[in-house]
Amino acid sequence: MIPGLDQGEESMGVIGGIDPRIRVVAAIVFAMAVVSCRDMAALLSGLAAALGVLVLARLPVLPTLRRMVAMDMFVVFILVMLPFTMPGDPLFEFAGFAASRQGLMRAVEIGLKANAVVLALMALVGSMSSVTLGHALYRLRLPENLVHLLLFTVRYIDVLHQEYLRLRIAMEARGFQPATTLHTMRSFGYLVGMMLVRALERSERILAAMSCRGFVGHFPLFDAFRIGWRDWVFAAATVLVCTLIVALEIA
Amino acid sequence: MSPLIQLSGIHFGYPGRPPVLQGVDLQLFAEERLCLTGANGAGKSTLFQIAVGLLRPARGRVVAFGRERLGKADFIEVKRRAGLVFQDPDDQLFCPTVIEDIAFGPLNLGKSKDEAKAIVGDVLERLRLGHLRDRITHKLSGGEKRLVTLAAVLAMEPDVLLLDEPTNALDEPTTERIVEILNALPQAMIVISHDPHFRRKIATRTLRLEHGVLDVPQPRCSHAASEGE
Amino acid sequence: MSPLIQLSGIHFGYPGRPPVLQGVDLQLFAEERLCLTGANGAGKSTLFQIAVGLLRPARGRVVAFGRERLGKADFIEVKRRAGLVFQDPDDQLFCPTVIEDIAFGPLNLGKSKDEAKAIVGDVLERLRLGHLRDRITHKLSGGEKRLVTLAAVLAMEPDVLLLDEPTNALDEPTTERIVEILNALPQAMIVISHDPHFRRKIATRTLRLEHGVLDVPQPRCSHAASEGE
Amino acid sequence: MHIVDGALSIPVVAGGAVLAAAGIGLGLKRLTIENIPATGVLSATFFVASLIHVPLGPSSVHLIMNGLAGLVLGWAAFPALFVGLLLQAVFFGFGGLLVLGVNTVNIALPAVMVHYLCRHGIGAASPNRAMLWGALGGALAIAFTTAGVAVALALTGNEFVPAAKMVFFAHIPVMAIEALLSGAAVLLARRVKPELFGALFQEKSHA
Ligand SMILES: Nc1ncnc2c1ncn2[C@@H]1O[C@H](COP(=O)(O)OP(=O)(O)OP(=O)(O)O)[C@@H](O)[C@H]1O
Ligand SMILES: Nc1ncnc2c1ncn2[C@@H]1O[C@H](COP(=O)(O)OP(=O)(O)OP(=O)(O)O)[C@@H](O)[C@H]1O
Ligand SMILES: [Mg+2]
Ligand SMILES: [Mg+2]
Repeated sequence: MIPGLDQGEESMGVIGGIDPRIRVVAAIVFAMAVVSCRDMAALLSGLAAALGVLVLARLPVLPTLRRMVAMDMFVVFILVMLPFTMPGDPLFEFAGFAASRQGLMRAVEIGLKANAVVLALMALVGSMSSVTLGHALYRLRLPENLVHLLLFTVRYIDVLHQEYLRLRIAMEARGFQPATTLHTMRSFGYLVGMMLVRALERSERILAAMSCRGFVGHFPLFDAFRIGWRDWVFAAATVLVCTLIVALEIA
Repeated sequence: MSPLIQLSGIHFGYPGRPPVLQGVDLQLFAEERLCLTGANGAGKSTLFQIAVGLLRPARGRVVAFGRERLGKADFIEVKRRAGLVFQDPDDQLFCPTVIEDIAFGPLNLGKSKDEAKAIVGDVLERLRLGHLRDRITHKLSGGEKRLVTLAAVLAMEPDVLLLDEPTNALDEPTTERIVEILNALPQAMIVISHDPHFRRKIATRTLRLEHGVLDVPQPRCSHAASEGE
Repeated sequence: MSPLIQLSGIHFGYPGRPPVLQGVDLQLFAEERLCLTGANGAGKSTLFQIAVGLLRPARGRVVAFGRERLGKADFIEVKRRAGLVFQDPDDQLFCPTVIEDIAFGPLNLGKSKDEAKAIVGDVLERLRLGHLRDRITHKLSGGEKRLVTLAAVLAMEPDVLLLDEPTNALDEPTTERIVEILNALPQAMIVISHDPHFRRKIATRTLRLEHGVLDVPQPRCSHAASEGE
Repeated sequence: MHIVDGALSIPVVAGGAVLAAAGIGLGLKRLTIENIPATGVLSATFFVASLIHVPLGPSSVHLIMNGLAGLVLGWAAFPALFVGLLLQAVFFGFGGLLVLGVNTVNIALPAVMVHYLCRHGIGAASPNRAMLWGALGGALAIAFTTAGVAVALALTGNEFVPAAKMVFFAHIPVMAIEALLSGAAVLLARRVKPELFGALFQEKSHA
């Protein structure tokens, strides 16, 4: 299993007991609230709220925080550049370039928002299995074909990842060590190409299996979602927290 | 008694490849558990696909459930009544959860959602797999996947079973479990297997596919002599 | 004479699974053809991966080519000198054509393109596979794939061969071919095989992996009594 | 190249969401129910490919392969790559939630553009020519993606412009890597299974 993906099947904890649809909507509402703020106190309480949800979701804390902090290198680069590219009151100088207070604040603001949203997303939605996510999105009226595409993708990620690992091991056994060389790029390209070819052939077998079971153009989706009083309590709490964050901003 | 499935003089080759089947004759009668063996690439899986109409033979006749089957429409009924279990369970378990996968067939046969659910419950109970009902298919172990693909096919209440290496890469307890299940099923079946010990436990008859034709196998090993009839 | 490969007290288990190897001892000497057998899932393929450092044992020592091997760097030389042929050729063949696939190993060893080509030609000729040189790997037959994976490993000029079920359900002519090739090779080798007839034709010694340890096998089959020493 | 939440202005985020929804809608419209298994399995393959780290000097980059995805999937690349980005955001914390639309457009629109620019070249009689077109597609897709990211940042505020320019130039080696990999992948597929490009997702305009 790929670390991170699908760790939350039948996850327990308070969050695990909440209806998946509510969790998805809560993540979106929370993200909107946090992103609309600029005030430090509001953003910090947003991050604190996300940390609280993380604890309630019983996800492994350290790996999740590590994932939260990890960003694309180019985002990190842009954040580091901001103090120097944004005009404003000079704060300090580095290698002859002046850094502005406004730029620094902007970078911190973006960092806080990004981390709070991602953390809440992982805790609320990442703590359900990808299949449950698919079912929830279907019930939230995402197009049916998109949901089936999502479910087919998650169904085969693990199968193909295992295939990839076996091929990689076999490559290593023949002395392959990735480096920045043409040989490496060609080998990786062949690897990806071969996996695509096999994926297509597998999909032909899947289609054959479907026709053997009388496929008539529809995939079943069963779920047992039911909204109870806990879910309403959780929804109310989410609205309350988001209101508080926005109130801090306005104040 | 007339055979449930009868293949005669089947010839087949994949485009641009040497021929795979060169005159296969096969008859399956009620209550038989016919085992097929043969080297990798001999064409065993290909033969199954021809029997249910996924592939069309270059020459030869397929008679199934009392009628010769020719066009695509003819084979719709054959696919329904002959439950084919694929060699790789990952090719067959394509729905996200076990209950959805097993219900896939019955729903396609026009059952309502509730009827389908009842069938799923029933099949899982018969195979003592009730605990797997809501599990996510891609997180099942290899043995569990195998058993669920079997359940998914049984849910369609087929008259004949075609099993492609059902014990491939299974441990001994799961293999035993499958032996038990198969021996208890009323359906006639054709089972592809490389494992002589497994074959000995279930087969009422064994054939070997070699050089494109089916033949009674020559025992090579003293303990294999008890195979066949 | 000191062994080429020596494993002592190897313990291993995959995370979250019962232990697979529980104190395996094994020595391979020059010119030996040591056969390993054992049930499905006994841990034979796992043992090979440990021997070349693709997996790290929980406990136990790996001594290869006269030195104990500990870190990742140590095993680079082992991987080069011990040619591992995988159980499923499809796990090993990823280049479009046979010539490219066989050249992959020599190129990894730092050979130039021309040197690699010369090696490929040479290896294919030795195995009498010259006609496959420009074929598409993906479209080879099962037996041809097997022979090409063997050629790909021989192209690295290993000192020792580790072959995982090289005749797995191949037809008899191809099996005979492999017997011939293996018996003509100068390298010491460890060969995993379920087939007693094949083992009898090539083995100088046979061991059985059972309950996580290696042992001299108890013959179950009359003709298998001649196995071992 | 996943932008995070909080960096972009609200109009940019909203515009990205609308464009992404339109693209996904167009992709889904061309996707018959029989094509969903193939699209899903290929989408899973691209997801796994994105886990491959390719060494770049002392550091490493992970693959995007959106050019190749466009060549293989056509418009279906939009929903397929959206699914991948959604999974990465939810389970790996990579990217963000509200910016999912912008990120989808930045990754998937170049895929579709490459599809129209290079698809005919992939069908060239000689596999080597096809490889060159594949390489071009791989490089173009990354160039377009980086340009898309730069545009999104520039529309948000002038303070991002210098960084966006530098990001573009910093990605030139990545373009080279993706070009080489996509070229090799196309070469392999052309020799092994040319149907990978075409049969399944035949565009109406090509048919
Ligand atoms: N879709 C295909 N296109 C082209 N050739 C194929 C295809 N499927 C199978 N073959 C080839 O046809 C031959 C017979 O394949 P088949 O899968 O029927 O063998 P099998 O007896 O089931 O083998 P195994 O024991 O490995 O499952 C093999 O040589 C195989 O490579
Ligand atoms: N990557 C893996 N992760 C977890 N478990 C594994 C992995 N690879 C193998 N196993 C398990 O470890 C055990 C030993 O596997 P191994 O492949 O070594 O057996 P083997 O003796 O080679 O069997 P076979 O004869 O079927 O090839 C099996 O139970 C297998 O399911
Ligand atoms: Mg088969
Ligand atoms: Mg093995």
